Amino acid sequence: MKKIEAIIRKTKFDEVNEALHDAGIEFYSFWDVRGVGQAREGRVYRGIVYDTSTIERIKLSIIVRDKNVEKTVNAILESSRTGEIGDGKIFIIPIEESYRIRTGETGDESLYIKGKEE
Amino acid sequence: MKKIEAIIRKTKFDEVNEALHDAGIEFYSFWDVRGVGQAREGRVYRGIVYDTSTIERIKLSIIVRDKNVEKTVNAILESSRTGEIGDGKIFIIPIEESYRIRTGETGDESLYIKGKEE
Amino acid sequence: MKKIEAIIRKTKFDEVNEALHDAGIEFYSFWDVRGVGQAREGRVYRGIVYDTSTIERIKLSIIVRDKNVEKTVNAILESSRTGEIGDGKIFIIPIEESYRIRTGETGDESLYIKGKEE
Amino acid sequence: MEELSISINNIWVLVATFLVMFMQPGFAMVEAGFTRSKNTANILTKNLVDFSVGAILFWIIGYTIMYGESIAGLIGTPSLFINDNGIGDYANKTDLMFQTVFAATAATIVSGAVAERTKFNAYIIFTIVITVLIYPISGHWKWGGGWLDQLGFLDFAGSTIVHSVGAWVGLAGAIMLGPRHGKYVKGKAKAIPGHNLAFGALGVFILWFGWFGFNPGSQLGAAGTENTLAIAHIALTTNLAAAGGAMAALFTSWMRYKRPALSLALNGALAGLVAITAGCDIVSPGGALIIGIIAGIILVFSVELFDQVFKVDDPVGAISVHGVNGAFGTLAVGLFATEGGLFYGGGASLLLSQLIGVAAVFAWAFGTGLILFKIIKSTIGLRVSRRIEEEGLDVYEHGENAYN
Amino acid sequence: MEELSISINNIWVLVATFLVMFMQPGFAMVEAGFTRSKNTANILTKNLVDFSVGAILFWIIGYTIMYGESIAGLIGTPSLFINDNGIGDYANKTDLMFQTVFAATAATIVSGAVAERTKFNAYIIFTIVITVLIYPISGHWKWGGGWLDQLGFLDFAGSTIVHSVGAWVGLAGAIMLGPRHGKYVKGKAKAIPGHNLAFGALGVFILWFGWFGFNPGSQLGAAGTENTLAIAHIALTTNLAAAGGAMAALFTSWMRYKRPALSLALNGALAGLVAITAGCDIVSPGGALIIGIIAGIILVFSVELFDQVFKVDDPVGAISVHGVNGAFGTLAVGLFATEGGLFYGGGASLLLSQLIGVAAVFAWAFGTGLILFKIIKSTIGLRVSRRIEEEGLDVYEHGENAYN
Amino acid sequence: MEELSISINNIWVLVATFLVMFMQPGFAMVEAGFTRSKNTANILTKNLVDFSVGAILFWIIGYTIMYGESIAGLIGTPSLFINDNGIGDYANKTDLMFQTVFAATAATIVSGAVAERTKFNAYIIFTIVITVLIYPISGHWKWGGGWLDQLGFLDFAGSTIVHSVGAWVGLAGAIMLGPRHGKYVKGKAKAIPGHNLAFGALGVFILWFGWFGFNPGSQLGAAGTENTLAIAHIALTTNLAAAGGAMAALFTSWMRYKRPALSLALNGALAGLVAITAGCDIVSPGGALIIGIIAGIILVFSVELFDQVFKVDDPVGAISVHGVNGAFGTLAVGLFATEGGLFYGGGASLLLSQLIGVAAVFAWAFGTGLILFKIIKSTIGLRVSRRIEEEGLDVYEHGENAYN
Ligand SMILES: Nc1ncnc2c1ncn2[C@@H]1O[C@H](COP(=O)(O)OP(=O)(O)O)[C@@H](O)[C@H]1O
Ligand SMILES: Nc1ncnc2c1ncn2[C@@H]1O[C@H](COP(=O)(O)OP(=O)(O)O)[C@@H](O)[C@H]1O
Ligand SMILES: Nc1ncnc2c1ncn2[C@@H]1O[C@H](COP(=O)(O)OP(=O)(O)O)[C@@H](O)[C@H]1O
Repeated sequence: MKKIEAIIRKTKFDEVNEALHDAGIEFYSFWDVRGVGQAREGRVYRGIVYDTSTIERIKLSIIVRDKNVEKTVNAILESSRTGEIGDGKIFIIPIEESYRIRTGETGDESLYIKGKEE
Repeated sequence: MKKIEAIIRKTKFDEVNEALHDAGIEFYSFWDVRGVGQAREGRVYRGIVYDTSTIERIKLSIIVRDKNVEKTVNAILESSRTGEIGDGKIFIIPIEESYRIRTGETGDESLYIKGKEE
Repeated sequence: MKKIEAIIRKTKFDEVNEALHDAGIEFYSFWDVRGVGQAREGRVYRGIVYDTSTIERIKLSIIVRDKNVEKTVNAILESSRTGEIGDGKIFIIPIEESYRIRTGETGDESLYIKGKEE
Repeated sequence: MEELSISINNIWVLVATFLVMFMQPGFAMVEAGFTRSKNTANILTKNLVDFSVGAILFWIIGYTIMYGESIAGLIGTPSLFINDNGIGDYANKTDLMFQTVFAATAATIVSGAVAERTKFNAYIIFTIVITVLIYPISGHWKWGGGWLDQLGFLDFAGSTIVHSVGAWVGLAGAIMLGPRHGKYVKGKAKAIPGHNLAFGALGVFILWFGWFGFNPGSQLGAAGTENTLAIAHIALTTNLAAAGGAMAALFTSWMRYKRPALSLALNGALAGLVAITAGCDIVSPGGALIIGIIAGIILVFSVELFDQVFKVDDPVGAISVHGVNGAFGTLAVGLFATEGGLFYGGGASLLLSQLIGVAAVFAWAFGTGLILFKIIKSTIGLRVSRRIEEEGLDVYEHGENAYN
Repeated sequence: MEELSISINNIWVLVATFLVMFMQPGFAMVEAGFTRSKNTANILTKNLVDFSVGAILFWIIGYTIMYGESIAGLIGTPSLFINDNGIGDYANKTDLMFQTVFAATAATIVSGAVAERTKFNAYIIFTIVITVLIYPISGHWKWGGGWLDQLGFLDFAGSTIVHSVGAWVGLAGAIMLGPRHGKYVKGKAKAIPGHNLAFGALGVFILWFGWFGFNPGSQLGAAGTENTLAIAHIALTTNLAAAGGAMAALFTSWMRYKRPALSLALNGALAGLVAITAGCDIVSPGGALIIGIIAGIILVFSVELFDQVFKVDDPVGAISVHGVNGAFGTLAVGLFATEGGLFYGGGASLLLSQLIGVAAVFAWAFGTGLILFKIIKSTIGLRVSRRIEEEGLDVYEHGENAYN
Repeated sequence: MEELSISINNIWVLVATFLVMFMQPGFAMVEAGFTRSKNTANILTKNLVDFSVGAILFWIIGYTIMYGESIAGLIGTPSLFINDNGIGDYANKTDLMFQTVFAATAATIVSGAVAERTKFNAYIIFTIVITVLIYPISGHWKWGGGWLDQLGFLDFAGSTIVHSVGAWVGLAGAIMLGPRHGKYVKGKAKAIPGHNLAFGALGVFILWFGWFGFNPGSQLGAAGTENTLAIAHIALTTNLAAAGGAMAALFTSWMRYKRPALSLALNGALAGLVAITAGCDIVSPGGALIIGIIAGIILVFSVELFDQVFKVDDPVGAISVHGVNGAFGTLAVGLFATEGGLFYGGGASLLLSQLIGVAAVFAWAFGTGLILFKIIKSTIGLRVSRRIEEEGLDVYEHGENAYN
């Protein structure tokens, strides 16, 4: 199992979501973060210039079985790219164990729905 | 050291918090996330159906010493279950190092309070 | 590559941000979290005492090349300390792979800008 | 009456009508702010519905049930779809409008007490019943010239007739519904903080502003020396009581809970306003201030009592603000009225009438409320399912979130 | 006229002016609430600009273009910087103020329809043109005594003359701009929910309140029996139509989309208000309620039509609320006017005048709007770059975020 | 005076009173919006407190200190708990109410300048002193018929007497408190953006609306030709100055900082309103517009000056809006007054009186302010601890968060 963390543009979320669904990845969490990176925009508040580098981003956290890592990464890569600075990053992190709270299932089993697994 | 990431229902937070305290886990962070999963609810905005799968969840991030992993997981599992779809997940992630900013302590030491350790 | 997760005081963010820039760390993400820890403050809502332990914190997530881990940790440690309870924590987590969405670059390369690398 | 006097009265009552209408967003902001963000769209929709339903039904029938020719002092003779171009001290249609916004106030009070767990269709039904039956009938008893009026019961702008009626129905609703999930855990009350006290504060200031229509407007005239003095006096007593209520609740919470609580001070201002509403015309400025201060103190203890002892879950404090303090304010008339009040040597007879009025209206509103909610509960159901309550009424009942 | 009557009229129109001015935060809250948080500072700045620009330019020249001596019934004779201490039924400067806040209302409607993608400098330019040319000229046709007035066209407080004008210009703008990125994906409309429906609801309640200045104020007098009856009647019809519109939209959305939608009910209240504006003085209370109900139903279908069929992206529903229902309300006068209306045996001649007026104003406002936006588009440009639109106009156009 | 004239005046002044009272949520929203969310409950509580304290204490004693029989032109003869049923041009109690809401305005201005770091108990104490001493005494100098009035000093509705007084006390407070932590780092000013500019914009629109009570209401009458013309004129000049201020600040910030800033345009509207308050009755519409425009320009530079050069930390810009522009507006009367102004050939004598008035009130308000804050600082303390400031006053001072 791996955790795939992706930081994407807010405006790309719908497309990424669709691409993930098309790739069969239907379980994940996401939240708003602010990104510090190359993309910058000056702000002025009451005459004081400030905060030249934080931009709103969405962070996705997707835990997948090893065999699904590649297609997940590809789905995100393809759907979230604009080619302009600030497109974001994808990181892969090892996961040691996973539990489904509802059933107590552990391991790979906890990540897909029995019967529905492709 | 392990990081325990749990995604739970917002409404279960108080119970989980209490269960964790009862289990002696008194340090962690949490924030609001939106979950994509099996639990879905249709939304209609001005006649357009949309967003059929994101639900508000709370994500807990708890770093614990190896010996505390099991009891933490159990505390969460027991206190956050409703048995209905959408109860959430728990993931275990390896941690290589930990620092307490205030004192500069590292390793296991940074995770408990000396003298108060059970 | 490592992921450095730091939980700091909201009020220390500007200083940490500056320290990171000074250390050459210019890419990261952050978001608001609530922390459960030793720092507590009583709240009373309409006569009911409650919520004695959650405090607003900021969480930074910084993925860096191995060689930069130390200086990043030091930059945060030094700039975010007040010495009072509640200063927060830093955790190091292994990263297996990293992609830059814009270019598709992977590995260390995805974490710095060619030509600008010190 | 002279034509221009009528014009002056008419302007006054219309402007007051607009101010009272503007209390609706005040209620909406208070109720939204004091509840959780997952139910914001729901509570706003309810506020929109109760004002709209009130506007339509009070015109169709409610007004005549309240003000139609009295049948035995108990109820007015109903007639439908009034379109009356008559003029008394001011235009009859102005009166219809003024009374309509009062009716809507009574109805909207209920939504706060039953917030965050009531089915939307059930809400619509009981709002209708309140608007066309519960409110106009007890209203008739006093303002329609019914039996309470003949008894000598005094309630100038409706501490009891408007505010308490709404609150006692709300009390019946809160009891029949039971508390929100998570409100009482192992018998102990838990705090469920409102999601936006800035909305709460904005709402209270709006209500305070609107109350200058509610009370001075209830003089129903502005022309002539008597009216001129009266509306100035009423504006003053209203303002002093509100200020007294806010400060008293603030300091009471400060002493009792160690912290000066905004949420209680806000409720305290409303408590003062509700309490002065009955006697704003016949108490002195000093009397008004004292009434307000007592109201603010009562508010804090009443909230604690209902919340922690009676375990009636009233998310916005509507029962304490409008019910308890409506009753207190009405009784206070019997004490503080400069003519007839106990403290001014008027004896206990006025106080007794006030007591009868308060009790009768409580019995009526709470009683019919219980019956009403019981019927709804055993037919279409009163409360949303646990899952809907936990995930939020906005998504499940309305398909829309307030915040995105 | 008697001096005191003038004083009374003057108070009335001034108070109405203040209420109409207060519709500005109503619009601001509705437009901010129904759009995304990344564009909130932008839309608020636009609202501040259009009211300020309107206040200044309508005084400098707009007022006389609208109300100056008529040139062939088409346009008033302009004169600059009026400072007229005359008095008619009330002070002439009071009239200037009242007309100014109406002009600002027309201008502000546009900002909703073109929200979240328009360049700020372009916005300032077309707001100026609307305020000094588009609005006062068609306004002159009716209220300046121009050709539409002579034709017998009726529009009491401006369903067409104010609301539709703004909306048809907005329609031209929305078409010339094209939809927001992400609004239509593969030809299918996507939901882009507003970020704060609590602001939306607050805004609608404020507008409802302000409308009691807009409609009853347009009687332009309060002294004497006729005025007294008229303003009471107008307040009543206005309120009934608003309530009817809110409820009709709520239930229509409930039946059509399975959920009672707050956002549509809010728009429905406004639709009812816009629709009754033309005929609030000459329809019966029952007629007003029916007009409001129809307006609420039309609203839901119109929003769907423009959004999903015509694919015109109007984030706040301004075209359906102010344009379509402005037209409907104006036509409804031809049907529901108790004197001259088709349903009251008045024949079709009034309806025909109404139709001509609606069509002429549509042609004027939409036509000049298209030309105006075309010119701006091919000179300084109308729309922000994709990146700015995606990251938010607040940061890029104003350097400030609304929320921090 | 004729009875109906009195009734008309009375209505006018009461309605104006209500509008000025409604400025309280305007201030509350501006101050909450321009500061950080961790201090929102605190600032809202302060606003509630200063209005409540003002309402109570101005009735108990403040009013007579200001308007009691003059002692040597310096202070009125105090008397307690007035309950005066007299009538002049309107009811005496109406006058009490009108003056009370003005007093509360002065007090509330201070809270913005000292926001986000002041101890709550200290705040209560200095609010009391401002309401019963600082404001009524300098108020007496002009409006109580004191020495400034006899000097020929003009300040129609209180640019200096109300707004500057509040701001100069605020300036003393901001200096004595020192800047918020993190405001100046290594001698450089840092931006601490307000948490909700939508609240800020709502607040400014509410204030603009309320100002139609503040200025036209200060005519203190509406009956008769003179009053009719005056209030219409005042409404016009008030509106033009506000619009001019908003636009001037917008364009000034645009040119100076490359971006049209909402936060400064909002302050600019208020700057225009404050500046026109002194002369709204005796400057021409064109003069009003120019005064507003200059005020808007001054505002931007003044904010920069205090923030970056003087390093006085005034989170909401109260000193620049109410202090600097209050002074400017008062002086501008000496230039723009159509009778007696320098630009209208009236010579420099009026300007001189204005200068003396501005200087005297500055000395009084700033001086007593410094003493007051010094005393508080060395007794109970003025400023919260660093930890409380950093974590937020809401939790530590009130035990409640505004947002949950
Ligand atoms: N090393 C990193 N650690 C955490 N987040 C990062 C890192 N690098 C980039 N990000 C996130 O990705 C976003 C986009 O990165 P940026 O450098 O601006 O563009 P690009 O990846 O196209 O060169 C940043 O705003 C930040 O949120
Ligand atoms: N693979 C995953 N990666 C990240 N988050 C997940 C994953 N699977 C589930 N979640 C989170 O857990 C929540 C509950 O999961 P869901 O599938 O709806 O119910 P259940 O776990 O009961 O089958 C989701 O809303 C989502 O936030
Ligand atoms: N084990 C942990 N896992 C996750 N977050 C933690 C952990 N320990 C502390 N934190 C975070 O760090 C913050 C500060 O910790 P706290 O114990 O209050 O102070 P200190 O580290 O100075 O002893 C907490 O509020 C919490 O957000």
